[in-house]
Amino acid sequence: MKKDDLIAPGHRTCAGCGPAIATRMMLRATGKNVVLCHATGCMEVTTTQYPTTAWKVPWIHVLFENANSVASGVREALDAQGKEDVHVIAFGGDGGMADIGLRAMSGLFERGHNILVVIYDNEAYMNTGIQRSGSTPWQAATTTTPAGKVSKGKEQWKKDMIAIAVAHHVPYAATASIAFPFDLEKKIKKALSIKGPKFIQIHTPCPVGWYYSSEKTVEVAKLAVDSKMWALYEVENGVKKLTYKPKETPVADYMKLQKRFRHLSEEDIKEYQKRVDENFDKMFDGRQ
Amino acid sequence: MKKDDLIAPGHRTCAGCGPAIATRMMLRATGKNVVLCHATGCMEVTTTQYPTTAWKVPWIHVLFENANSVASGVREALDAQGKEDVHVIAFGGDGGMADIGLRAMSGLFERGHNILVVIYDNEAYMNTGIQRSGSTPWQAATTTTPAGKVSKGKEQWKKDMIAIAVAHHVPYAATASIAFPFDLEKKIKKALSIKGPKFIQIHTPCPVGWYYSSEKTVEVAKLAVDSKMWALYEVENGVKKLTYKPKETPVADYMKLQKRFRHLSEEDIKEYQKRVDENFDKMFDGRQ
Amino acid sequence: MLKQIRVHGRGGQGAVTSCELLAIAAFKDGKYSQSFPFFGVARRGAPVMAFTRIDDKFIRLREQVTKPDYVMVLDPTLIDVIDVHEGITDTGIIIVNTSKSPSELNIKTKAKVVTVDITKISLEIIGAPFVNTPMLGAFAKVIGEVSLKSIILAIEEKMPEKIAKKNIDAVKKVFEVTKL
Amino acid sequence: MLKQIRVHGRGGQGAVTSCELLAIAAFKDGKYSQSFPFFGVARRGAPVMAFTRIDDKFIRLREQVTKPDYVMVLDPTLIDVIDVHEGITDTGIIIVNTSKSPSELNIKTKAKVVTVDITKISLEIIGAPFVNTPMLGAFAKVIGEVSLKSIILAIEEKMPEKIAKKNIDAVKKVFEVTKL
Amino acid sequence: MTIEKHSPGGIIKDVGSTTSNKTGSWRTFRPVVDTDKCTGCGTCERFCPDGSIVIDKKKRKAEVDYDYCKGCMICAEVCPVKCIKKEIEQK
Amino acid sequence: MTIEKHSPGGIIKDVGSTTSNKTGSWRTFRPVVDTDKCTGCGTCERFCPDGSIVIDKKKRKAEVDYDYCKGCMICAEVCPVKCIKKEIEQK
Amino acid sequence: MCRSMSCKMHKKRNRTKIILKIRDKMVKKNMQILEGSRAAAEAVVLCKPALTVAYPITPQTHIVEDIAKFIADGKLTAKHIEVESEFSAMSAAVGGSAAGSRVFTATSSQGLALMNEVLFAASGMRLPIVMQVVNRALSAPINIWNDWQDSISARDSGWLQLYCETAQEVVDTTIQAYKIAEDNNILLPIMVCMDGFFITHTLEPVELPEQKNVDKFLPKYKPTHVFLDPEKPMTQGPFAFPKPYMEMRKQLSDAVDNSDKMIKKVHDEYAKTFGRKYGNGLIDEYKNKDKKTAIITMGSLAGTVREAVDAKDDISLVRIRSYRPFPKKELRKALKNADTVIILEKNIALGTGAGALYDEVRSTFYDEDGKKKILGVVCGIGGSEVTVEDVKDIAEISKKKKNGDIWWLMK
Amino acid sequence: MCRSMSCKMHKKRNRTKIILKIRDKMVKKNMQILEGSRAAAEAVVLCKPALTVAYPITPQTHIVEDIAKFIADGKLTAKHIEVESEFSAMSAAVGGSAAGSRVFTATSSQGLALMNEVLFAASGMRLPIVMQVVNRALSAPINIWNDWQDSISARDSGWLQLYCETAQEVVDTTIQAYKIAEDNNILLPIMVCMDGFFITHTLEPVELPEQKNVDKFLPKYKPTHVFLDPEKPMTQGPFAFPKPYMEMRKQLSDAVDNSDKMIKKVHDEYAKTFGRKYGNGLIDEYKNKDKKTAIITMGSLAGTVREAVDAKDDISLVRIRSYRPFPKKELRKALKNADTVIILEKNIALGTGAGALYDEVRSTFYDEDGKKKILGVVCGIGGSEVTVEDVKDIAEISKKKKNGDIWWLMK
Ligand SMILES: Cc1ncc(C[n+]2csc(CCOP(=O)(O)OP(=O)(O)O)c2C)c(N)n1
Ligand SMILES: Cc1ncc(C[n+]2csc(CCOP(=O)(O)OP(=O)(O)O)c2C)c(N)n1
Ligand code: SF4
Ligand code: SF4
Ligand code: SF4
Ligand code: SF4
Ligand code: SF4
Ligand code: SF4
Ligand SMILES: [Mg+2]
Ligand SMILES: [Mg+2]
Repeated sequence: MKKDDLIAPGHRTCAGCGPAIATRMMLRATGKNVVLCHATGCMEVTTTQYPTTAWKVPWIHVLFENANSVASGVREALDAQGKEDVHVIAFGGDGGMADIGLRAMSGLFERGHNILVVIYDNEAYMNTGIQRSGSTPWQAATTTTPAGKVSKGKEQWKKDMIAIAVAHHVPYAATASIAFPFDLEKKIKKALSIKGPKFIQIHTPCPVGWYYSSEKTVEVAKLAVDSKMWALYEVENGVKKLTYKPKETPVADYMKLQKRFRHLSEEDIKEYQKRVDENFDKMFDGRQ
Repeated sequence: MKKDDLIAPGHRTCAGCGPAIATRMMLRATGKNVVLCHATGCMEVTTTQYPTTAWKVPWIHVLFENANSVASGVREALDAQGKEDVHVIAFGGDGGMADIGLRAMSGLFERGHNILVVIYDNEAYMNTGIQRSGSTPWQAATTTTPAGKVSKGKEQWKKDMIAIAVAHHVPYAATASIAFPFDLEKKIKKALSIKGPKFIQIHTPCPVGWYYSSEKTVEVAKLAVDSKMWALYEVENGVKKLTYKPKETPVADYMKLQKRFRHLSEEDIKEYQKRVDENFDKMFDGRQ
Repeated sequence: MLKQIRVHGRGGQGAVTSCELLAIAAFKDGKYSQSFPFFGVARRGAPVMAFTRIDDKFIRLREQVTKPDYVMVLDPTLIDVIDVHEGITDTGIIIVNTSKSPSELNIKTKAKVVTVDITKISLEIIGAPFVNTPMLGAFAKVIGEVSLKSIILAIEEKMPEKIAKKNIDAVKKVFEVTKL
Repeated sequence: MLKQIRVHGRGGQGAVTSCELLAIAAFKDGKYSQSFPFFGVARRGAPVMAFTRIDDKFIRLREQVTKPDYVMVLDPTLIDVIDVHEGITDTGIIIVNTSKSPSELNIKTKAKVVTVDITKISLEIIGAPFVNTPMLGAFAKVIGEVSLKSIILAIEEKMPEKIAKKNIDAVKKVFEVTKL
Repeated sequence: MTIEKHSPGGIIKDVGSTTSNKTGSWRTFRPVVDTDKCTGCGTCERFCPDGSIVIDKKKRKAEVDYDYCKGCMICAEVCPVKCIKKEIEQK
Repeated sequence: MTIEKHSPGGIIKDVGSTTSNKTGSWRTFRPVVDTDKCTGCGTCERFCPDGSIVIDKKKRKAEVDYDYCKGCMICAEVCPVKCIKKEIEQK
Repeated sequence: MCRSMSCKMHKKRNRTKIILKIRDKMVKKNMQILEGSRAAAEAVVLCKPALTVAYPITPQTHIVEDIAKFIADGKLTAKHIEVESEFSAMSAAVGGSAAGSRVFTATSSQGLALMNEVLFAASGMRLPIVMQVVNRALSAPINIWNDWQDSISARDSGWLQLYCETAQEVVDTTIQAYKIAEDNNILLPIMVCMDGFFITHTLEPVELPEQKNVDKFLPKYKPTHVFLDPEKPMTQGPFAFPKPYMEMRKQLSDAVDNSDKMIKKVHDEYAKTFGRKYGNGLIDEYKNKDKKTAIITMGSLAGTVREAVDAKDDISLVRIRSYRPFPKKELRKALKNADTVIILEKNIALGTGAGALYDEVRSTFYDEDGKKKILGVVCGIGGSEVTVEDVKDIAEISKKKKNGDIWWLMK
Repeated sequence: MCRSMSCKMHKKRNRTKIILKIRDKMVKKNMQILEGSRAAAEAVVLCKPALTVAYPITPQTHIVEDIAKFIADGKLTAKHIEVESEFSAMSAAVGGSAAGSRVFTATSSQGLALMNEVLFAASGMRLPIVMQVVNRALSAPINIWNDWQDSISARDSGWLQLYCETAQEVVDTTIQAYKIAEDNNILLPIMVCMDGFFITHTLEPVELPEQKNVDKFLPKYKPTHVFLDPEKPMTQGPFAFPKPYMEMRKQLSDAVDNSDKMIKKVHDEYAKTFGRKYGNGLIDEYKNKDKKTAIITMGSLAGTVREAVDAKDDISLVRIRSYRPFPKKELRKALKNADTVIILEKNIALGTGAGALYDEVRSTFYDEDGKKKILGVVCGIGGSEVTVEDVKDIAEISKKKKNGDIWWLMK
């Protein structure tokens, strides 16, 4: 059995779980000297079924929407105890952090706590059975944005959390992907080396919610990046920088692996490709 | 008595209230065909003391933090009734909208309701007696960020709500000031002509909370703009445009009128000027 | 008389659907029925259970089935992991999807054990190892509480035509080959 | 014996401070006291009230003062707007900050009305029309429930030195010029 | 003791009814328009927080509604021809 | 009926204790490393969601911990030399 | 119990049985086997709300997923908002209702707890919102299973609370709820409560009323009270001073207390139209004549108790259907002859030593003549099972207990 | 009443009066006139929390403004978080407490309602947080004045609730609260409740204990239970299945119920050290010997009732100080001889026809011998005044009322 991981096996994520990969990678970068404040969600429910826990770092879960404010309290309490060296991470899914938890995150950013906020983004509420989140991509089907007679999946574009974090003028914000472990770990380490609030959003495919078979998790993650559905970049003090140049593979390659997009026609996908290209160009208009 | 105003006199705002001016100006631009969803705060408490009301448009107040979600419900209900032509405005102070109401606002933006969100920004929680808000400027003294032996007023920079709205990719976001009524009314009208979520933040000095005498409200507002403490601009589909070129008067001129800054030394103000200049330059780096 | 059925499977294998179809079929047979999953939080791959009750009158009971009359096991590997026979009445029947014979399975029970290689049939007819629906053919055959006809009707009602067809074929095949 | 005082002013004029200082001063005189504002939501400029109670024992009452023994009016324009004498006992005293004489004021009451031009004194001594503290000089003089000495002590305790000094001077002056 | 019957939820149908609250009584200063100088430009009207100025369309002069004017004196400050005087309110 | 005494608030002190939950039983497929081909590069270890691969430092070979491996087969997919075989789990 | 086939009682029973069987057949014709959640969602479709609002939470998810699907498929024509939190769910429901639309939402547990502040606003504003509440335990620790702590702890909120025993009752009650809520003398929001998993995740026979009959019973929503409309501007949600505030609270309090009549009336009307009834609408008695020991409970647990009552001659069931308003009068009547009353409840009023019903029931009988033994049992917390055997045991144990005793059913 | 100066009783009374006067003088020496909010904030300083968290709401604002000022001036050395909502206030308090620090927060009304979900989590996680709750009415309509609806409606949350009569009691209770909460057998959060405006905005005489004595009574916080610490990793806030969940709830329930002993113990200890006590810590009786009519109430209204008791020979006061845990045993003892019990309460348990205390008190006496007349009066809602005259009137009116009657004090 692996002894050095800070998350033990035996947890109950589905086979091939992207968030579980992200968690392992993240903890490899943080080391032991950290307190994790975790929002309700897949990674939380599957790792702590009393009286067992997968975690080997101090870990707290309170509710779904308040990981960021719990972290704020933990941070200040630790500082009051002279433990400024301990890292504090607010950790949770896209739903818990970017939707219902957004006020708390905004508060954390605004107050400027020395905390790293990490979202593992599996693009829906998975723990409750694949409902739409703000982070669900455009036209992806979920149980609450089903493709039906009068609808074509989610109507809105994916919520741009990094932009929102940057709008809070945090010193460091970045995206990451489980398909790029070195990039991911480097960003976590870099973030932890910076004082103040920082933000990392990790793209973490979910075989169950995206409807692909479990061994494809890393491939799907990689295709997301290479098709520009998910750009890898960081924003340091307001300066944006791509950390990986995507291969520009067609979005169709990414989509066809996943049943959540299968209702889209060729035509639809063409339109999709156009919007993705435009979006990417707008984001990286030579000002990287 | 004025008959054409959509807000009647006799309300209980303090003499010289900036938000009251903003409200009059806003309603002049909206016309009657509007439903106002108002967050708890000065303008709400002072205008509706049962059984009297100052409002002549349909108006609803529910709680402090939910004007945006109440508006979402109103909007969809009106649409369901075929009243797409009726404007819906979510209206409130900086505290109710940008702090405690931020999650709801983000949700509104993300879902893309056809709603205009308007913040009147008096840069603190005035209704409860001048406590800090995210929108309070750097180093301003409030009752919860007092200037004391070990502190110099608010420690953080003013929350950048327009950037946050823009990060949600709303089709239209703008700032305004009561000192520039034509600009303000034009922006409201323009916003209402665009479908989808839009955002306007109006700078509204408050004689009581900023500690200046009541006749100075408009002067203070104007100095904020001219000193670049508050830039007038709009962002249409991501494109930023200054709508007024500030006169670049020293921030000191603005500050010295207000006791909330009086604890700052010459030195402090110099530093302040530097940060304001930098900030402005960063915001408008030739890419207007 | 009240009959209680428990189905063992793995998250994602459709044990719940087995039970649901069974309940619907029983209802079509003129009986009252009820079906529900084990109220757990299992993720895909983890062992799961589901239940069906069949009776002549409206079923008011809502507790878990702890003393099943019949048990169905969708995945033979479960037998090593959990006691699939737990609580079964001595006169009960356990149907296991496996290529092995009952004696090869290590199930310590007085209940009757029936085996049938449904996976094989499914792969042949459906083209994928979906065993939850075909398993009902075995139920109809050896237990008979529910008619084959009603099972087929239930499948037709609940599934898109194309998928239904294949499943019905498989159910029939399983019905054919299963024996006590 | 319980004495109840009501102060009328406008939001921002410091009626609450008058009452607070009075309560503190009474306490320094060895009495028990209590002070509280009218629990309203008034904005600056709007008429406001505040109250003080003075007694020999701990005051448990928390209701508003509706039958004051003494009333102080910081702003004479209020007299036209509200009934400053409402509920006052017949033996009560009303002190009004005004340049007018009691008879010129239209207060319909059996209580005694005393006037003194505190604004003038404040402008002279403090350099601004802050009348709430100086008003206490009149209270000490004509009502006497609270000693001038204690009022001065209270001011010293509660205000920054420089401001305290001016206010004390004003209080003394008001004490001097006020007469029944 | 009789309870007034309120509309359920406290809905107020009488819109604009704060006019029953004469905030003119709050005034310590009184803005007085010098009608000779006033150009009727409407600037004061636009900025008055209390909607207490009307521009007489015919006369093209500003008129203060003293029933509500709280005396903030913003009008005087913003008037481009400085024709509004600040007086101490006397009653 | 006896109530177990839980630590107040349900705190779990025994960290990493999910190891009592042998998720190996969930497996329908079994990854089998061809140790001849394996270069010990560690890619599979890095991507395994369940921390169920150890690289034997001495042998420089990947070893699957079947107690926990759920059989997702990610390791097989990511292995640069494709030396992990997918077998059907037989028990 | 008499076993003779010639016994008169027996014959009568048998005849009744036959009649029941025939009726049963007829009823069954229109029945289908549905998941409780699906039945709940189908009921919503029948009520034709113009606006549905939701945020997912286990075990309410299937309901809102079904509704989303119905809308996507055009089966329900409504605006649907997938909000970003339950706080917004209830806020949007308030907005939609205030704008004059019929609205629907559903939640559970943490979601209900999160809405708490808005719940009070919704009732204070007198908005006829209907919400299905899927009962689930509250954190911490986090637990997704059924108990009633969530809605019980919202009992002061001014919402009516109706607890359902079966999926069928959820359907019927949802339809009734709109009719009750929207009555101009009521104008109150209502929670239709159902046990998580036990109801929501169980497939059982349900009859869905026909749309045209529902349309007659619950006509298209046309509010006659004032709502947000630029044609008729008004102000809603003002600031109130002590006097009008207290008066409005009194009005609210009276409206809640007096809604019992409307609940009964609508329930009776429904029974006439659709042939199904649940006791008198407020409480539902089972074999409660001359029994000396009565069991009070709510929700799906009543089914279990029915089984126990059938198995044990000396106990009866009094199910509380309307928990808010609390049916004191009905309980007094129904339990006049009971010597022992056992309250089975899946909630804890922490710091009172009992569940919330315990004090309320005991208070109900405080000034009645003759002392009953009133006992409290806390059970089924966080999804713990309560079986028929358990209920029978409790009835036995109760004989040895003294008045006022409270115990927990721990296993 | 005897007026003769030679009457023995009288003499004794006079002597007591003199003694009291002397004691009074001594006590008064250390007293100062403070605003209630200031007194509350000063008490917090004395308790030396390492972390304070707050969000402003009328009428709690002065407390948190004072604390902010104390910190700005270096009078209190604590980290202070000005959060963006009360939900975050309580969440940050939970985080801080879980990380092993003594934390403080304060709120009121809507703020408390907004925290609701977190309240349950805080107690479930057994975190010894102390919160001053400034009691204020709940929306809608919005109203900023005092009643108890906010904290009463949080009565299930597993927080202990102590209601204070005076600013002095707020000071003393805040200090006691930490000692109670942090005891390893308790580990529960506590609300120190005080009436908005009546306490917070009133200046009155208060004695602040000396810091060194408080330090002795309440030593520096050194949690001996487990907390978040990378040196000793642990997991807090797990998912729990029905069995452990129900067991933990039972443990919580027992902890709340049994905290009465600790409340009394700490109260007694405090009385010994600081010379002030409030009844027995749970309830506080006034002239309650042989009186036939007793008035039960809480908070600052007790002061008004005391005045009425002094003015009227036939009534007495029993003030509930500890509302959670609810002091059933103490009430039974204190009201053994009462014929009539009048409950004066500033809250409404909507749908029960009464305030929340009504059912709880009646249940308390359900199985006592001899019938008392127990009456409920809903009063002081949304800041409506309750005067001494009102209380006297109520006592008179009660004579004509029959057992169980409930009425509202409307003016
Ligand atoms: C207030 C509240 N609302 C809803 C829920 C139910 N809930 C638990 S986890 C979850 C979804 C989590 O989604 P996300 O944060 O994206 O994490 P994931 O499950 O996808 O890993 C929801 C809706 C809850 N626990 N609390
Ligand atoms: C949940 C909740 N918390 C706190 C309050 C108290 N409160 C009412 S208005 C207000 C401040 C309003 O600030 P802002 O939105 O900036 O409006 P302003 O008063 O400055 O006009 C606060 C804190 C409340 N009503 N509800
Ligand atoms: S549903 Fe998706 S995110 Fe959740 S445990 Fe399974 S694979 Fe992981
Ligand atoms: S405090 Fe400021 S914002 Fe509020 S009413 Fe007064 S002037 Fe207006
Ligand atoms: S601003 Fe001056 S000139 Fe213009 S209308 Fe007003 S008073 Fe007249
Ligand atoms: S003084 Fe102020 S309120 Fe009066 S008219 Fe002028 S601007 Fe309006
Ligand atoms: S990825 Fe392949 S080569 Fe590398 S260690 Fe794993 S099995 Fe060996
Ligand atoms: S199959 Fe999946 S769980 Fe098993 S070792 Fe490979 S990656 Fe890990
Ligand atoms: Mg997610
Ligand atoms: Mg503000």
